[in-house]
Amino acid sequence: MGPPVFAFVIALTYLISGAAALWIRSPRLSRIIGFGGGAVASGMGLVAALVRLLQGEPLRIALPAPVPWVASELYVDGLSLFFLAVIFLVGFLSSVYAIGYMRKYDDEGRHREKTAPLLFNLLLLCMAAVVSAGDMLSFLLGWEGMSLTSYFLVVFEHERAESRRAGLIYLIATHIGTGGILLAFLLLVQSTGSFSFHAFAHVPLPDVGTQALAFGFALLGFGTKAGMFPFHIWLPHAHPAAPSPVSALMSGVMIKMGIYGIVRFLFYLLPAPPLAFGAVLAGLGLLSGIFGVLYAIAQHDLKRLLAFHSVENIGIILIGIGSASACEAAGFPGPSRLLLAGGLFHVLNHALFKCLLFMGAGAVLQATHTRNIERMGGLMRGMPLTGIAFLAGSLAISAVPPFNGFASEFAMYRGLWEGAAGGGTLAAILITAMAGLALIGGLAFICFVKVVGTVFLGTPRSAASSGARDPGHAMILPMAGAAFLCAALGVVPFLYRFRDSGNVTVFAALFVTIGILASVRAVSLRRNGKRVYETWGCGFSYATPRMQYTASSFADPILHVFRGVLRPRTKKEERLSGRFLLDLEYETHIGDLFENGLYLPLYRLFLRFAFFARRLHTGYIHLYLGYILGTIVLLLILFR
Amino acid sequence: MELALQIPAYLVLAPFLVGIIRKAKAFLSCRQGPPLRQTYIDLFKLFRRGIVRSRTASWVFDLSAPVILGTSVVLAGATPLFSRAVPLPMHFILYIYLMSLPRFFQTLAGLDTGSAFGGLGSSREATVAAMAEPALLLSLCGVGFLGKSQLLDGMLGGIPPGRIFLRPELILIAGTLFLVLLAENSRIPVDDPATHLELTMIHEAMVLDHSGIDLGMIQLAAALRLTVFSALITGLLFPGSLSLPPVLALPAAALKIALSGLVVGVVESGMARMRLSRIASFLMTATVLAVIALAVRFAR
Amino acid sequence: MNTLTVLLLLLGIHVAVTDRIRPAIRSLALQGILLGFLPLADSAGSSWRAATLCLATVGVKGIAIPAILTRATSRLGIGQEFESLISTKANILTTGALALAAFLACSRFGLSGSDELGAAAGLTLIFSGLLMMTTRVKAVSQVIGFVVLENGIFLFGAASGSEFTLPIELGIFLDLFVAVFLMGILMFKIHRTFTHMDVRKIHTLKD
Amino acid sequence: MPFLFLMPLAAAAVALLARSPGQAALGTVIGASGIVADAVLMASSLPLSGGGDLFRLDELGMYFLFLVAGVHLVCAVYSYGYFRRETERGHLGMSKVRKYHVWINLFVLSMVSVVCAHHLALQWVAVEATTLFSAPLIYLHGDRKGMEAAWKYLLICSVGIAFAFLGIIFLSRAAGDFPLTYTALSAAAGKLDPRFLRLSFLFFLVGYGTKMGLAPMHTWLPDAHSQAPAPASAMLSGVLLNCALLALLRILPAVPGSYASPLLILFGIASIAVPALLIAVQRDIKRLLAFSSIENMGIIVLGIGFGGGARPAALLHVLNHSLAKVLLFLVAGDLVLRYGTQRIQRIHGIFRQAPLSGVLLFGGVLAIAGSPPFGSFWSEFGILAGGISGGRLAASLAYLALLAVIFGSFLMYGSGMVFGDGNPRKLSAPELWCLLPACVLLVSCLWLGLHVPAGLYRLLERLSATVAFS
Repeated sequence: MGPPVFAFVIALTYLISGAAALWIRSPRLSRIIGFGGGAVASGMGLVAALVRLLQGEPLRIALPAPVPWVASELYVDGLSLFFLAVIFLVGFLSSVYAIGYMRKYDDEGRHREKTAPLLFNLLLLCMAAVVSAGDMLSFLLGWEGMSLTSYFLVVFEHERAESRRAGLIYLIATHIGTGGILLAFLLLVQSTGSFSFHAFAHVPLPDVGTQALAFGFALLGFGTKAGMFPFHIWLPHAHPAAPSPVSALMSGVMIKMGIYGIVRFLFYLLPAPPLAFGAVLAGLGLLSGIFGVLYAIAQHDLKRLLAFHSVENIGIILIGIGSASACEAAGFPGPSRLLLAGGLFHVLNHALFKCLLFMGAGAVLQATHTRNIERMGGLMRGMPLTGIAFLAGSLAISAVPPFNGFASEFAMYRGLWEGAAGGGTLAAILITAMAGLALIGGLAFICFVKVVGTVFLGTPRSAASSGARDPGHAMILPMAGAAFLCAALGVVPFLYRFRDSGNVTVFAALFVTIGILASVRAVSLRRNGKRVYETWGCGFSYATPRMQYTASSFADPILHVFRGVLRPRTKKEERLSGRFLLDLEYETHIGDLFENGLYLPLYRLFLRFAFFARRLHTGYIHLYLGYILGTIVLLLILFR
Repeated sequence: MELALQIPAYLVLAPFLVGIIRKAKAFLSCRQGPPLRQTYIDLFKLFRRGIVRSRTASWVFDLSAPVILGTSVVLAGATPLFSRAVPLPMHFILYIYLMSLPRFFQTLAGLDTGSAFGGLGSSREATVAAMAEPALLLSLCGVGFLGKSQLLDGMLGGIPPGRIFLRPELILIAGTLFLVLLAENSRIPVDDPATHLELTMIHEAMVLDHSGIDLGMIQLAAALRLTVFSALITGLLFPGSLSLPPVLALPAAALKIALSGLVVGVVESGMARMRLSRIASFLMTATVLAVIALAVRFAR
Repeated sequence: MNTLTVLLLLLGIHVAVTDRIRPAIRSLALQGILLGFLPLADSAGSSWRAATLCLATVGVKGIAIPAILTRATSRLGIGQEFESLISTKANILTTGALALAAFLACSRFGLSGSDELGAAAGLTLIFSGLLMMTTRVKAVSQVIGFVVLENGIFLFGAASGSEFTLPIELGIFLDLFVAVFLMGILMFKIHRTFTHMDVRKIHTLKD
Repeated sequence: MPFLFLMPLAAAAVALLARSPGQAALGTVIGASGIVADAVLMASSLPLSGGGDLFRLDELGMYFLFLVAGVHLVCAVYSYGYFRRETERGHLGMSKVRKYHVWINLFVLSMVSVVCAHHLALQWVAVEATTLFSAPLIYLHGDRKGMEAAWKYLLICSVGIAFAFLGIIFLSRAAGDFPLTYTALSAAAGKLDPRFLRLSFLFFLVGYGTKMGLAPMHTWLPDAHSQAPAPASAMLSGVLLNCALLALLRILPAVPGSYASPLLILFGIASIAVPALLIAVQRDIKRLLAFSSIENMGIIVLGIGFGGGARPAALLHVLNHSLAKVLLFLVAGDLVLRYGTQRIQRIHGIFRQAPLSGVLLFGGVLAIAGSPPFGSFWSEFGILAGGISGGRLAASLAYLALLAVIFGSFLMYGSGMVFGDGNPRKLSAPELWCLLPACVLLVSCLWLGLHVPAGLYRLLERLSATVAFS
């Protein structure tokens, strides 16, 4: 069976299982067949992509063209295969997870749940199409298909106004992004006269100005999809609104399509991008990382928080890619390769742990019926498996060794260091990137200590949290799988690719030492005894859950440090009776700087124009005739 | 032989360093102070005790002490103390990031008990650590450029011996590292290890609910980490001390550690505790120092 | 020929500046009849084509349309005043200015070809017709303005010497007639449903 | 060719005699099918001419004829279901239905004349006739709003068309001895007096632009389209505007591109910008659609103005816009009847209450907003590509930005109406004959989006060569 046939079979499996789910009467069976089919197809795709990845040479498959003026083809090279593997891996995990998770929509009897498998499978298929497209038009078709299907999934709970709003913001953002991509590609088309990516790569662009313009538009387009600062505003709206498996898929891989586009554009399509391109990209990555993680720290909504972390991780990936391009331009191919590898590896890693975290968040959400972490707590007791998996994901995303988040950042750091050793402008860029990466890492650490601490540790803050239990196998198994992969990918690469086997020795030493110490502790406790008692309350003996440290208080010191850029709005209301304080209300809110400072004012300005235009349509025929007269006169004056 | 001795040497020197600091501080405030052996006695006692454990705590709490101490031991294995070779050669990035593993468990353990103090300490600790991260990273990165190696032992060993005062970048980096040492090891002016008021605590607040062997492990780990930092800085300032003959090496190491203990003691006595909100500026200063050091390095 | 044109122009200006409807319609009718004789005066030879056109013009513009308008005004009891958005004096002045502009435009655009006077007169009529449509309040006066505009175009076309085959010319007349007829019907309907003819008050459809 | 004119006349006669909405609609449907069949039969033997210089049907005319006939057929089928529902509710009597069918057939007759006209003055006569025959459709309901809309429509379009006649006069001055047929004009390109040619083009643009709804002469359009009964609105938006466009296209071969192109681009951008603003703050669903027609005419004119590769795309957009817009008007008409309101805000939760209508409406919204997998994506894309490769970067950027704004607004309304909880009021049962035509249209939009037939594209390339600037 040749690759084209195999690709066809995979696509067909997605489509048929999705369509079948629409017609099956039993919701349970519909879920199993729809998502199960998706999982099978993803599994097949994953195996195929991995096998092919080891074999090497790129694959070209001609496609029937959607429009007659261009030939359409799939072009699957190493980069595509890597992204395909990521898509299929996360697709597999989240499909299995969805079988369990989507059960909660069964009881509603609204029949919308049956559309979910089809949309889900279509989304996966479209993403696969995006990364395998060999020409601009197939790319765009896949891209827009991906945007649309994911839009429908975001508004899946369309009865909620919040979901509709999120979907709208998402769709508009992604549409503007598509506009940017169109412009970028068309500028290349103008120079090369062809729609095929091959042609782009082989004909040099006329001048740096056009290149810069094309690159700027590409950044707008792909950056919007990726959630790059300052085009990230859709992301924290859309990801929380979607059902959790969809969030996992969107945060895990869909935003990576933007990364794919940038890599494809910068390293394959533009002939020799100047240093500045990479520097700009890395700079934007740095800003995404820092702002993403700061906003995440300020969040109490679990899924929104994770969404902001996607912004942060996209920033990290962009730092890697941008620095790689800068190194390439400055003539340091070695560090460039390391950085690119690190960035791409982080794509995979982020896909894994973000998928894991969203799945965990979904399980928590289902158990506690809230997304507000201030109402959770102590879930480790009732949901130990979810808790362990979530902890693994948190360690990974905080780049704590020996998990995979560290592995990719390690590669990036090495590349940055080796590139910076050469000195010059490049060193300034790379050292800034390094410092930023370190700061981002530290901030992400704060955030995940906060999340794990408030959600899983301590005492429950609500009744629902104290009664929470682990979900069924369909949801636990993919989480366990993802957690295992997070740990494995933190160790294996050092053995295989990066040749830093010293790291593995350290990990082994670490495990052995901790193991020894834990056993020492256990033996000692058996001898000396262990007493369980109340938490020490500074002499106060009736500690209540309300006295626990909250997530907001936890985040406060660091937010205070960054208050200059975050601009929190606080509201304080006191009610006094005489000199006694009866009641104190204190509220603080951190809004998105760009959402409130740029996009909303722009929108209001636009609305003012619109209302002005509306006033021109008064309904008076005299005025309307006057418009015609005025037009004629103006034209006669101007266009003789 | 030397390699096998390194970790035991660290374990021995760690309480010694804490004792030296206490002694120095006592001396400067005209007190007698506890004898040097007191720290050893305290630790020994703690290790022999059972524990009182909070009802709300989970396995994360139980695991925290071994993880914290274990990681510190591993870090000690990677930091040259008396020779260029170390039992565990480690990349400097891994070295820095490995420090976050015990911190993760320590802060989580602080939150795990459901106590307000634990959360308070964890929150502050995490904030300080995040702000210290760039400074630490940049300074080690600079050391790497000087020593032309990415491995910790390699970079320290690779620094060409010479007149230290002719190398401003080295001094700047050592200064940065010292500021980071103060911050990361809960010393004045960032934190006060001797405070008894919970509301002002950082590190101590997190470990309020640890007792017995757990507390012992954590205290040993803290002392170990301080020693590791001291070894790092002194190794940087006295590169020659790493290539001494074995007979001299151990006393020299003890001397180095004692010296840094004295300096820390003097600094702690001479400074007041900073307001929490100022810590960020303190650490940003450190970062800027590191950046200047790098700039100086590349300006050559 | 030139006298005819000047007469047409004066009649048009009369329609544009008068503030009473009946005399305006009468002038309109006269204008239509004179327009009908224009092709006869122009082509000199009495071809049957010119005769048909003359008949059609007189029939449509000189008789039918004024009849519709008269009928509308009398049957609907519209009253005599035009009721303009601008005062009569302003109206006169604007019309004068427009006439001047038309003559200027003709010389600027080099329309002096066959008959500069005719072209300029035609343009004046077009402008003043548009002016009537944009300033007059009553529906019927807007129709009158439209007819003046059409007459202007006709005059302009005749002066520029554009000729089409007969069926097309007849089609044009038919169109004009149907248009005015429809407007008349609509006027009746508007009067019946709104009980007034004030176009100013008809502006429910807006954004 | 005479058959083309006879069919609608016959259908109008049948409608006069009809006793029920069904009979009248049947007559119209048969008449429409007759035109389609005749067009298919004639397609192989183009160009056809008749009446001496007066009529000629070339490929371009045939393309538009197919549009007219196809949309007419779809609307005729729809009108059966639509008027059955209206009469059942007592909104309309049989006499009104009869009137509708008479006028709609005459309207089609006038449009057929526009596409078949060879002589430009005759074409002018036909375009003016379309105004006259469609005005009664607008005040079919006989209410105040309809009356007002019809009055504005009649006056504004008549004035506009009068300007187009001035254009013809100037053109005849410019042409001198050449006859005023479009074939003769394109043959004479370059030999015409440039001064008069420019004036003539200006007046044509304003004149037919008024009829096409180009801003700022578009003001009649939202009023008229929102007041006519749904199938008539669909015809107005879907084909009438195209007929005016055709009239404009016919003179392009005579006009130098250096003069015409900036003007067309200017009017194109203005006609996208004004609706972009008004669509964002629209309250009435049918006015919304009307403004979108203005916008799409702007897109087409812009594409024509860009020239080069944008021209076939613009011609393709004519087709795509017609399909999507007719679809939307038909669905919206049905929804307006069922929800009893034209206010967008009062319509919500369609998907829960009437899933098929919801899918149709959302599909139509996506199609009109230019989203894949619908056809208008390719045509709008082609226009953009043509603009950029033609070096018109600023206009292309403005075009793209405005399209994004319109897309956002449309999706806002679309998601607001389709999603959410349903109305408390129970909706009346779906009407097969209302939904079926819409389904056909949606499928064709989708088909054109997934696969633009090579034959069609070759045809459009040939056509665009015939309307290229001189």
